[in-house]
Amino acid sequence: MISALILIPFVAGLVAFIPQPAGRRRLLLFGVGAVHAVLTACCWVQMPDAILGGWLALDALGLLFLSLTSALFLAAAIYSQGYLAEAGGQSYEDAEEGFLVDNAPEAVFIGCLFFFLGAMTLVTVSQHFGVLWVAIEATTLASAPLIYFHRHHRSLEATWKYLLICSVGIALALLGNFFISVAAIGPGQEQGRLTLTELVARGSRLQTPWLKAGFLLLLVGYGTKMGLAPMHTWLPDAHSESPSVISALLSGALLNCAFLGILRATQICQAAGLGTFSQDLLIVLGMVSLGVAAVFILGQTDFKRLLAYSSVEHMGLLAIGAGLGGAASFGAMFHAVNHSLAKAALFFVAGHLLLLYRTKSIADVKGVLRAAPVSGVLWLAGFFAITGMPPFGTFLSEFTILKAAFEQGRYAIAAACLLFLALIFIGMATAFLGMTQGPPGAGAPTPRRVAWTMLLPPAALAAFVLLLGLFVPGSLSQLLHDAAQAVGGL
Amino acid sequence: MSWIIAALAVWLAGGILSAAMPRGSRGGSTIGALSAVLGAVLGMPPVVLAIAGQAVEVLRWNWPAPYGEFHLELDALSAWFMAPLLVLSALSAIYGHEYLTGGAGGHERKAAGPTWFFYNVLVASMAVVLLARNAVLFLVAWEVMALASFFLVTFEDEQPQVRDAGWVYLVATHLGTAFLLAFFLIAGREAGTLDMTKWTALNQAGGGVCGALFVLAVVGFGTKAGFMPLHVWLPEAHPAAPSHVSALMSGIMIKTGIYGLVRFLSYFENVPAWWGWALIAIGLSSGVLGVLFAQAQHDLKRLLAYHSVENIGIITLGLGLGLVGLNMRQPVLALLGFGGGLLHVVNHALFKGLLFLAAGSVLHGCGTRQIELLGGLVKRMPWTGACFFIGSAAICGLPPLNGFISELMLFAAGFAGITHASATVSLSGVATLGGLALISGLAAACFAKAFGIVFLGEPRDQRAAHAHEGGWAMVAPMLVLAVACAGIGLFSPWVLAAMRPVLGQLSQLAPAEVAFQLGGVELMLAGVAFGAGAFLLALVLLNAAFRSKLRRQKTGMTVTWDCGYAQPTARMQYTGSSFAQPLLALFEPLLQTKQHRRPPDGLFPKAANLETETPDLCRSRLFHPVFMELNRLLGRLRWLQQGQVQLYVLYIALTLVALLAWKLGGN
Amino acid sequence: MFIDFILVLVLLTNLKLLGSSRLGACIRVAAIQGVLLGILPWWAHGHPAAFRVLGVTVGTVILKGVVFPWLLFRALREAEVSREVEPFVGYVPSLLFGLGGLATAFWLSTRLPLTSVVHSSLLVPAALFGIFAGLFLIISRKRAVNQVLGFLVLENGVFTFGAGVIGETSLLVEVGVLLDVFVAVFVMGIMIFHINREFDHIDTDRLSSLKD
Amino acid sequence: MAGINWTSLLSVIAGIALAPLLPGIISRVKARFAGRRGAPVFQLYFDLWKLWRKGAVYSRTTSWLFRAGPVAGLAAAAVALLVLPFGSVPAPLAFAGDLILLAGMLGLMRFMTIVAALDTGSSFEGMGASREAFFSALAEPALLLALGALARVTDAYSLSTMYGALSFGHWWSLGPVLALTAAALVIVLLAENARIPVDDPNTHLELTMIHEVMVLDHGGPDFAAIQYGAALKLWIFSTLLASLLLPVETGMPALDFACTLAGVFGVAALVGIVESVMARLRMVLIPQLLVSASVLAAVALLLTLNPVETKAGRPAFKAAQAGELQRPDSAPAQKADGIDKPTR
Repeated sequence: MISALILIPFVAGLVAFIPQPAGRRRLLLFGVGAVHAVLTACCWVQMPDAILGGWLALDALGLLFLSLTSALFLAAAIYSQGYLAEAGGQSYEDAEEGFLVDNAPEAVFIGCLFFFLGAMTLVTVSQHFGVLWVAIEATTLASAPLIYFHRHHRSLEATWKYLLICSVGIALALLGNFFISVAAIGPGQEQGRLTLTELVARGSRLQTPWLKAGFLLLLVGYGTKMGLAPMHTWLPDAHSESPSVISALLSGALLNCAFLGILRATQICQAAGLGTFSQDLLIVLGMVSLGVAAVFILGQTDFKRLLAYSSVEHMGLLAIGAGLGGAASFGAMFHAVNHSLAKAALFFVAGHLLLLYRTKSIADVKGVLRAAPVSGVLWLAGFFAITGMPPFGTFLSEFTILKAAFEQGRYAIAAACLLFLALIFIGMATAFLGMTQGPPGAGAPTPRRVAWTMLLPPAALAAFVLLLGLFVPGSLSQLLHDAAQAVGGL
Repeated sequence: MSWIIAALAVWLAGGILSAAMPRGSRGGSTIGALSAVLGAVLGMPPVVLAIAGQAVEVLRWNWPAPYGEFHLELDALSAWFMAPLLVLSALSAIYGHEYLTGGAGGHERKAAGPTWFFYNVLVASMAVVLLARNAVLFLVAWEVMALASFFLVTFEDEQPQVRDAGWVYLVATHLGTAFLLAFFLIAGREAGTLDMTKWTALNQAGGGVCGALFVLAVVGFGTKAGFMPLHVWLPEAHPAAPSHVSALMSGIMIKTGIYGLVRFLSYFENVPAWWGWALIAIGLSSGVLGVLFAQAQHDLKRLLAYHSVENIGIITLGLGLGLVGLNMRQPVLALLGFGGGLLHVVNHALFKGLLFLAAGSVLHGCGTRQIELLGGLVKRMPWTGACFFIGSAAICGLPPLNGFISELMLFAAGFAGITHASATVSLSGVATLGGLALISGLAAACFAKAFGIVFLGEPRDQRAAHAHEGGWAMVAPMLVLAVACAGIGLFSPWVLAAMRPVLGQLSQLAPAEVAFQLGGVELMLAGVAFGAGAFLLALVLLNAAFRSKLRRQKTGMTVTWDCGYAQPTARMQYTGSSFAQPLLALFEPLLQTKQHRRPPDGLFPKAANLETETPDLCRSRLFHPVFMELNRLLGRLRWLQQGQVQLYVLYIALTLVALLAWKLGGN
Repeated sequence: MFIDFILVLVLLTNLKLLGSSRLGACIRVAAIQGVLLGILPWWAHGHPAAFRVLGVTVGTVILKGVVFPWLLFRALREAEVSREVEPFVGYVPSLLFGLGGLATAFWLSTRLPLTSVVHSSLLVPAALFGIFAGLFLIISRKRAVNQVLGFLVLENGVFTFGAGVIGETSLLVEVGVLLDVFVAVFVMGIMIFHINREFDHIDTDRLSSLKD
Repeated sequence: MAGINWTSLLSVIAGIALAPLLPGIISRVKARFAGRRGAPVFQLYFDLWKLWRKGAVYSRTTSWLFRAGPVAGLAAAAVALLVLPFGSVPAPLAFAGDLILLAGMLGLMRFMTIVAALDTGSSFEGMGASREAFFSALAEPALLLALGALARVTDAYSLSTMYGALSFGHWWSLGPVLALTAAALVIVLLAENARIPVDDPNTHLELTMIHEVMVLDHGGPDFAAIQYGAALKLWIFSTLLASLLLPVETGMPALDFACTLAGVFGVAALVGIVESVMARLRMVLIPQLLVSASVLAAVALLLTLNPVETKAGRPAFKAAQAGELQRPDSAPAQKADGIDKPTR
């Protein structure tokens, strides 16, 4: 089962590079997405067995993020049908400067999408820290060409920054792995293996200083990938310059994978009795991320960058949730789900706006509700969802995290969170309301229908978030609880 | 409780149906209005029973959400707020059906379906807010209420000022909710549960914590209720919304803030005195400032909005007096304070709803809300005029109408305080007498202006000259409300009897105790009712006498005797601005009215003009600068993301070194 | 012991990288460093070199000693840039920083107790110093090529440690790591090629149009 | 249900019958000061009778409110008279809080007059209406604070009980308080009844008028109603003031009644004197006068709060007042809640 989950995308990736009519390739994209989703669904029914001697196995934590990845990929696969028809092809008119740029060949796009999916799947199922590292680095390499799909200098710059910064981070994470492996070998002990179960089992016998240093490096390394400030700097560029469908995957799936990497490391710290140590670090980075997000969301002029910074904000919330532990880690898991769905939906709609208005500048997009009602409604719904307004799921998850903060008597943290969230809300409200309401005005787009394949995914995702705000299905909350327990919460 | 559930179901179903209707058809609005009315009717029976003091109805359903439980309770307090909600929502719905389809204010025709969806959702969410006993459920309903009302406020979002109003409202309510989040979470922590029925445990919490909770509650709920200076969204949002929505928002929605505050206070056996004093201070300042700013407005609905601030102040004053009474173990003071406050909640819902509906039909009939352009409407829109007159008299606290009854109880509370031995209690009485008297005097002046300039004299503009009365669907609700205002004013003793359960709940006295303590008050109301009756009798008799007398005399019709000036024109009439000028001049330091004047000069003066505008001081002097400054400070940090990849890698390096030094450098 | 000798050499190569002004020279030094790292495992262990160690060594030497330099030189030719490094920070300050970084590395290493598998007290400082040097190269130099080079040095620093404790990690991971690094550098090379084509230069200070 | 004290209907009848005397007295006093003989004291009666027999002329601008104004005002004044005690003689309708009904009725009267004035659409009457609304808004606190001071002194807030309890003993113990209260009441009286120095009823320049200019358009019976209502209002305030100034309480009601009546006429004369010796204030100064009235009343109240005074001069307070709840059965409980039963 697991092998299938990993191999199918890689094989499909290779197939995608074989010259063939575009239609078939797109069909393949959809098919693989569907199959992958089905397989993942099966994992819900019955947890698959570990393979490679326990190196690759699926636990609650993995299944949670695997499901997110798979669902978002399916949505992206459907969305891409319309997107490639619209913006794909040989050349593409650049939104900002308006000159024609040529696209990367569709084979590369779809192929890399498959590799990306495969790498992310590997991340979610790997129980071995080495494999985890390899997989995460692989996601970087697979996604770089995707960001550079529309070949103009800004996307090039974004890709370069993405590649360099993330590689640096990942390299640090590698050293972290080595340190942990050293930590696993007490003086005169048999050589250690880097599988999670092993390390957790050794628990308190791990060597504290090495473990501390190792976790720290992993945190900085994977934190770079996850977009925790101040290592988040690649994120707004990459998200704003890549095609919207890719931005959705980056923000909704990739960041979670990096978060998973950090969570794995915290699991060890928990086992080694270094819980508070790891949690302090997470909370600090989380607060910084919230603050930075607030700074850049207020007065933001580019709606895709706005969404990117909002991702930084929510990654910060996840870190804080995981850092607070207890009920908050449940909240963090829940929030990861809500954020992925809502943010992906928003990026999809951002794709519509980009197609309709040919600009990313907030000031030039006006009256979406009148110009493109469906996209407008989705855009507004996404806004309320991402800012944690009831009846959307994000409210419940943020509420849970804040509640834990208050329960633990950490009033300063809670107050700061509330303050930053309020500032962020003001910033986003200004942007979104200005875009959606009122008459379309001068920059009104030529009225054209957006393909249903591009409308369906965001609508479905938004509906999911709404549903999660009204009630949380038992199986999901069970899974979330298990995942939270795995990282030392409840 | 099953009735309540049925009502909620009807509201939601009707809302969704009306939204689902095709754009063109009028079916959407019909379904929406019908379901709103039907839901209100369904909800009425249990509410009436609960007000009568019947046992608390409880409903606990499992709600699969973190910490969530679908836990509703209908006790006397909830019912006391539910009743006006049901009445006003139904009436506004009937009114709104014609108002919207009539194309009020000449705004672009748009599908009414979504509006009715949000209307019904708003009503349902308000009901849940009033009934919820689970913090999560309360907050969710609270925010849904804010969202629904936001969409209703921005119904005419093609107008820039409406969009601005929507933004202000959304931000204000969200900031308020942030405080409420903190409030509920701290309270939940102290009480050990989010089940609000168990929050009497807060009595064991430390004084500091309770103080903090009180402050959080005042700020959080006060933002919704519209305490000065948190009221800034109110004068923007109420004029922007369609009038029947303004009626609902001003009549009920801002009261949910009061409800939250009262609900919180009801958990405590003995409250610190300073809570009472704080509420008295807030109430008086909101009342006086609200009515002053109202006096300065030229927009009829904006004027009414500021009067909501004033009346919220009066209600809060009552609550404050009640707290002082509880704290001083003065049951009569407590009962009079709470009683006056709560009765004013209902009264304000009635007459403010009435006034907003009347203002709506003025807008509907003339297409403008500008007081200075109107005039003489009482002859063109007789029903609206009569209703607005009754509403004005009621809101000024004039007998024999309901506004007088609640203010009477507060005045009585003031006297009860004054005649109390301890100097501090008497001080509360002094403040009440002086402040409330000033407020009602100013209110009278303001509504003399509002009614006099808009409805009396000659039309100042073509639009007013060609005004037309709305259909029965718009008139009937106003008439019902007017009758209700008069009814409460005339039959106040029975109303007081109906208040016993809720007052017992608030003052934590045994029913017999309440009945005994209220004896004197009932006597007072009986006297007032007698006086009112006598007044009506005298009015009828005298009127009959005069009419018959004048029928026998010869009466002529002519132009107004303007000191002998033979050709009075409409433009020579006194304007609202000139009517308000002396007051504004006296309170200039508080209001800072701006005057733009072009005085006549030269031998042959050209057209001269004078404009006055009174921007909201709290918004222009307090919030705007604060936000600007904040934005500037944060803007300074934006260089962080200045594009150089080298710098970005430097961040990583510095973070790494810093964390290493922090975590490994120690020990 | 011999391993210390190698580690000292690695330290010196890093210092040389910080100090040298010629791109070509830097690349060659990096190549030497790669070879040194390749042979490091031979002395890293008490027990005789196993087959897998041999494999890893060969892989390392080929990649870091031959392939990467070749890639970089090719990128240079493509971009036909002048051979100057064009630093933000001058060479002498760079060297001074190098000394500071070295001191920091040693200080940090004192925080980490020696274990049976870390056979030399120089191992941790050398690794950390390599990382610092790499980061510093990325930060202080303008050229995209320089940054790839810096990344390589950073990677080498990590690898120094990895090679030192290679016994503890498994072959599959080793291979995966090498593969990843290879692909990373390869893709970076491609990017440099594109950058050059887009801007006719590889100064990354022009690559800063995306900002807030 | 509050009981009606039928024996005290006499005072109401007195008010209805004698109110028109007061303006006559005032003008007579003024005439004497001016060295004229002046109009007969009963002038107003003649005027009212004449007006009542006249017809009326209405402006086409006006609506039913214009006709309703005078009538409603008169009715309100009559009801206000119902709760007005006459010296120590209680009012027919007496209950705790009746003074608020009094204030309310006067407010209603004022509101109706203002509305009726605005109904004509005349700029002059609008001006008068504006001033009336403005000044009465400022006078309202003064009146209630003054009554509050009396309530504090007499430890009750039913007019009849208050004035019933008031005695020269209070003047002895709390002279300053009562003096300040009286001063405040005087100012309120002058303001509310459109008297110099606030308003000049018989100037010839409408620009300077307040009350008179509002009723320019009324004629015939309507104007009679307004005049009569104004007289009743003056009667009410004079009674409030007179009963405070000389709170006689001899055993026999007849004597008390006579004294108070004399007091009322005395107040009217006082007003006449004030009008003769003072000039009308400039409009801008009137607010200061009214605010100062409120200040006087407030000071009076604060003086009563002074614990020393309460101890020394006012045995009126019972321990029950300070106190914790009374059981229904205990007798003083009836007063413990600060609400007292109607006096019979």
